[in-house]
Amino acid sequence: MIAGISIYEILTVTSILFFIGVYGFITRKNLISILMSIELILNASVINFVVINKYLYPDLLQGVFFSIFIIAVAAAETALAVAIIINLYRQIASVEVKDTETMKY
Amino acid sequence: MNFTYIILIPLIPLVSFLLLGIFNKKIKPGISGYIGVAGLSTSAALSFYTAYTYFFTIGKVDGVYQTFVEKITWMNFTDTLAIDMGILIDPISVMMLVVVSTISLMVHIYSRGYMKGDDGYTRFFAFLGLFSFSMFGLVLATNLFQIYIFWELVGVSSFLLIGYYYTKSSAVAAAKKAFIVTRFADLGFLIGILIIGYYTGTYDFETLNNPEGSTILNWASSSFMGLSIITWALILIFMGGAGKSAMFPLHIWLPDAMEGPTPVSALIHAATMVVAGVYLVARLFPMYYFVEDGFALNIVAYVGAFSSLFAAIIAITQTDIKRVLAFSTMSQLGYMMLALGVSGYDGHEGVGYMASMFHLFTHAMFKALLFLGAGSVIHAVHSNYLKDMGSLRKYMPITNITFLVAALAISGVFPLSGFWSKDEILVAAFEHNKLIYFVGIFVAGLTAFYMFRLYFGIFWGKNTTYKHTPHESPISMTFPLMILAFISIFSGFIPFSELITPDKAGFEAHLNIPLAIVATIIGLIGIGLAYIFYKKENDLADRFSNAFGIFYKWTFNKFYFDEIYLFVTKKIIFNRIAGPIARFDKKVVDGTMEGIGNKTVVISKKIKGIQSGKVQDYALSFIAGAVVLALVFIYLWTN
Amino acid sequence: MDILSLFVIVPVLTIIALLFTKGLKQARLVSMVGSIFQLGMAINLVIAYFKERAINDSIMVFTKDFVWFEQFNIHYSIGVDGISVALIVLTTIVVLAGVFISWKMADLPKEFFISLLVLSTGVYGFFISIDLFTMFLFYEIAVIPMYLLIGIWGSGPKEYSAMKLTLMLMGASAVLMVGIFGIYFNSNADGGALTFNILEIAQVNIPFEAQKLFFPLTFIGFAVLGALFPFHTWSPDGHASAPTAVSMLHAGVLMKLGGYGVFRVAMFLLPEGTIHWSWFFIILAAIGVVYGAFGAIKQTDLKYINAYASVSHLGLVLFALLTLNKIAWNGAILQSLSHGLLTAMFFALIGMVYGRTHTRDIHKLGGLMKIVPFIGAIYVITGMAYLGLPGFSGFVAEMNIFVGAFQNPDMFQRVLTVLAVSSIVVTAVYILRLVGKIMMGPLVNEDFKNLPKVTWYEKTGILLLLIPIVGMGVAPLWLSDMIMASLDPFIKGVL
Amino acid sequence: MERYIFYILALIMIVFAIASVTSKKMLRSVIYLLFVLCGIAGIYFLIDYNFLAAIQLTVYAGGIIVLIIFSVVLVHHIEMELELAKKSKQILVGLACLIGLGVFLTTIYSHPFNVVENNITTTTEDIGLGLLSYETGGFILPFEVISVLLLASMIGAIVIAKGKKLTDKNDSTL
Repeated sequence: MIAGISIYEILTVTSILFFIGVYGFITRKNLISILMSIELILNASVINFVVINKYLYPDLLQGVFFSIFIIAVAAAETALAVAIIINLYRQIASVEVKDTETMKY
Repeated sequence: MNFTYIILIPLIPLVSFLLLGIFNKKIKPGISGYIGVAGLSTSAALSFYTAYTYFFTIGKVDGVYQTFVEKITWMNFTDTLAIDMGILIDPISVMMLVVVSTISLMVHIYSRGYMKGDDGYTRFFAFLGLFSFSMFGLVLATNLFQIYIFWELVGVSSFLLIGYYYTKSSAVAAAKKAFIVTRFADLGFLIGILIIGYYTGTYDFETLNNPEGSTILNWASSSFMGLSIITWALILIFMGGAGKSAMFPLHIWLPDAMEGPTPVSALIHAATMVVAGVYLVARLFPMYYFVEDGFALNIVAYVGAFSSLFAAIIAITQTDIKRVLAFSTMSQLGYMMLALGVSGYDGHEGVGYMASMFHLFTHAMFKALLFLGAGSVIHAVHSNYLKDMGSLRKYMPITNITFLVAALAISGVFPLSGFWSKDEILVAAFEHNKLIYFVGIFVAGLTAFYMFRLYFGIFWGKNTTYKHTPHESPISMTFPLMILAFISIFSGFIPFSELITPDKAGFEAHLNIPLAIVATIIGLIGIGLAYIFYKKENDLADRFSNAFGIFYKWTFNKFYFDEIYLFVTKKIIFNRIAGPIARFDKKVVDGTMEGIGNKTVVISKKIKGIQSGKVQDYALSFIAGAVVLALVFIYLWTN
Repeated sequence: MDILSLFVIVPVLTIIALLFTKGLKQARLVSMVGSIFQLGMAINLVIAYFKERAINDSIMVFTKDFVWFEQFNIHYSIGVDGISVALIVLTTIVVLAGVFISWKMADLPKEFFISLLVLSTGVYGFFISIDLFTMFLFYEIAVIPMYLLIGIWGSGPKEYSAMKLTLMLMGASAVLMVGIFGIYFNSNADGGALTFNILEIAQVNIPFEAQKLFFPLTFIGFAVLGALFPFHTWSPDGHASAPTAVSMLHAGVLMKLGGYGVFRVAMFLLPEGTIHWSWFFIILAAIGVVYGAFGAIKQTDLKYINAYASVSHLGLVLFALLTLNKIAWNGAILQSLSHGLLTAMFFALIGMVYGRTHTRDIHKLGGLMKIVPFIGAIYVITGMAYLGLPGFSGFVAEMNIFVGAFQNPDMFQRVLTVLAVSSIVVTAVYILRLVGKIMMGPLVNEDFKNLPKVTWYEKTGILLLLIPIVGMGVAPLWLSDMIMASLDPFIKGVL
Repeated sequence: MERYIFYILALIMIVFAIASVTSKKMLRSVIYLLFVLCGIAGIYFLIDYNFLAAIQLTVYAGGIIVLIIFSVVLVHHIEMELELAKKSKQILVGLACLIGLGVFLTTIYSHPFNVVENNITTTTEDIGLGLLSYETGGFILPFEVISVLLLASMIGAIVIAKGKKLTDKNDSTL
């Protein structure tokens, strides 16, 4: 509990963060930037888990567990994504989205 | 009396055709000639025997000649309407059998000499067989459909024979023209048959021609545009006949048909096939006469008279001897039509009909003779044109004499056959229609003139120097000439009025002395003029043609009818109808279908664009969609 | 095994046998044996049919029925009458002739013959089926191999043509399917169960509204295959690109499915709809007759000429069917047979000319009669038969059509009849133009002097087609009567 | 006091998040993201989830960001400016996001959260026990699954990143 801060304010902040992430995900043209936007989205939702756990069901810890899992998955995902990006870079010397369209259609 | 054996008359030439056609290359030319001649001799013998039996052994029963019909059903339409195949024996069909078999036999014999050495020799005899078969079938037909069937078959034989020299473009074009023009005429014939079949319920000549039958009595039961529908049918059928018989304005194919070998011209385009139209009208004569008081018959008379005059005028100016003869044929056919047109039905009234058939007979003989004679000349000088001929009497005595006989016969000089038949026609015309009589008598003069122009041009006139000295043709060619000359001289004495009349009863014919004298004088004037102009080489003729100037030019160009037809077919049908249809098909009909296809492709490309494969685009649509759905479900769709 | 199912089984067995063959020689031998066997069966069928007909006067004879899809009451239900027997005989003849004409098929012979036989299987199945669904199934089996046959073995813009043909026919199938389902879902109008069986549906009084709605769909669905104007454009391109045997089979047999389907399904099952709509479709058919003939005049490609001629002649079939008259119907069936043989013959000849001269442009051909007299003579004969010369099949068919069409005193129909009759002149024009140009006249190309002679298998193929053409033309009575007798059931509904 | 800290953190997070997704410089963008992640850790501290905050700092700020920075320096020229989307697209997306945000917020604010006032401190031990508990509500199974997933992704990352033998052409770029 944060003294003087209601759950609404926190959720507002996380919503804003979430949409900033979405905005970035759609507008960015670079694979790494997109990855970063995804991190933003993930984090916004992690906060939600935690905050709802804390404010509404303080006796339980599910929210916390979930956030831990999400962080773990995010780490794994990032590792993989970075691997892919590097490999891609080796293949085509670029990590721009527009250069990776050969598999389209 | 059993006439079943008559079926052999057409079948023998058919067998010869199949034999020669299928084993074309395997048969030696000499043998194929013999096969053809042997077949036709048998047919001819049978024909003569039939004629003898029919006219003299059986003769008249109760004062009229009987009609014998034997037929089998060939195809059923309904229980009552069917196409039969069979033979019909009555005076005109028997007479036609004699004409066709005689001429055909003569031409067969003649061709053995004329076609010698040609590499299509066997094919030629095969086609002659096919033609003889079809012509016999036509003559013996028992009903309208059968006659139509054989009508088409003679048409195709004519096509094949005109196009016999198929490597020559002009021959191919002429064959095509002949077929298409007659085909167009047959369209009328066919529609006429359809009308008759529907309104009378039968195609049988016997039923149709019965003067007390329902067809003739009930002709007024239905009408179309002010005329009885049966009259329309008869007019349309006459259209078919006019096409085959080269009546104006469907005559244009006949002069071109002279591209065929000369024996073919003699057989098909002078003596037999072209009279099919006359025969058809004669065959349906009671209908023509009784339905609507002979309205259709009047049309026949006027068309015949006009064609006769028209062709005679053109014939004067032509320089190709075969074309002169072709126009002469057309003119004489018009004569026969005219005679039919002015004929009555009962007793002596039927003189026109009788004269027409009489003239058909005599004309077949002397016109075939003229053609064969012309063939003999062409064979000798290797040219069709008058300018390459002259003084041939010294080289070709037999041809000269026989040609002269034929020319005298066609000019109506006493006592040759043409005199008798032509005289009867003029009598009939004089009794029924004075206008037509004057046309007839004028044409008679013209005929004598152009015929002797031809005769003098070929056998007298200028002394032409020939590269190869012409010589008389071999016996195989001169023999038929002599036979035909003999018939041309004496066939006038056959008592046709006893044998062939519309009511089949016969009547006593008398020579109408004043009319005969007038006709003879006119004929002699024509011959005299020709003698002055063409006997010796002089420039009278040229001066005259220059004097007539434009008229001469028009006549020489056959009044530009070929050009008119060419204009209609080439410019109008090909370019104005067929061309636009082809374009319409490509652009509009096909274009529509194609357009549908192309539009589908374009739209699918557009749709494919949405499916860009970019995750970000999908995300955008996903977000946008989710937002819209959320808006809808949360705010708009609240109960 | 019953006599009809064999017509489906034997081609399938032949196909299976073909799978084990190697090379052209074995493939064509197997196909030939199979096709000859089919011809034998067809002859046997005719004899058996006459025997059976003498003691059995039901609409269809040799009927058999197996349920193969119970929920929708779909049966494998077969039976024949005079019409289908005649068309089956036609099919066997054309297939056999097609095999002979493809004797030297060099590319992928095995696959080619397999496709050809699949096609014929579909055609046989179509003709013997009396269950709408099974019929439709066989129809599709017959249409699909066309795509492969044209697309793979064709010439010219073959992919385009194959695509166009298949798409248009598939489009028609879609329309047809709606029509068939429309009939199916109205087949219980009298309170019975839903059924696809034609004979059972014929007994049902389908409501007039439904007939009015579904007749055009069913009619167009079939008539597109019968080259109804303005849905004919697939046919010239398709024929032009198809290999010879395929053109033969397609124009000779497959296009007959259209007329047959119109007659057997659309008109038989929806008689009131037929009467209601006939005025409209008869105009289209009559236009097609004249239009096709004029269209043919201007073409320069031999195959295009023939394709447009087919539009004209098949227009005549549809025209005759829609005149609603027994004689004309008889004529329509005869015309189907006659056109099948004649057009197959034409395509075979065109194939032979093309195989020798490597061109189909009539301006580049001329005077071939001198070089290859056999082709020339047969070409003239076929041309004459095509323009309705007596003594050949075309005349018999056309006369039946014209006489029949003339039986209706209605002025409107008279005018259309005269229009249709006038096509015989136009036909004469383009046929003679064709014959005169390519066969007669002077030789245009010196290279043609050494064209190869006609081989025995080509002659066999041609004679196979020629004999029935002449046979039909000379003695049409038995065939005409056989068909006529089968028309009676149809009279009741429409007349 | 905590309230102000929260506001400051929120401001930092939002501002740097925006900066992170709009910056044209790659590396800066990553650093901005780092600030955001740190801010999130701060929030965890504020609501007394110290362990979580620690994880956030170590794994995210310490691990993932470093990973990203590595990849950036590996594949990216520092000086290069990033390409941005078209203006129209930016506006469109921004608009969509704003509307979405509006929807979110109205939903959130119209929902009566049943907040339980508390001051419970969660110890690391509680978390450890919860994660490894076999009892009802225990998370041992997901825990194991996650461990396997991590292993798999590690192997995968190695396999992918290792790639084929480098060609001459690519040598110059490395």
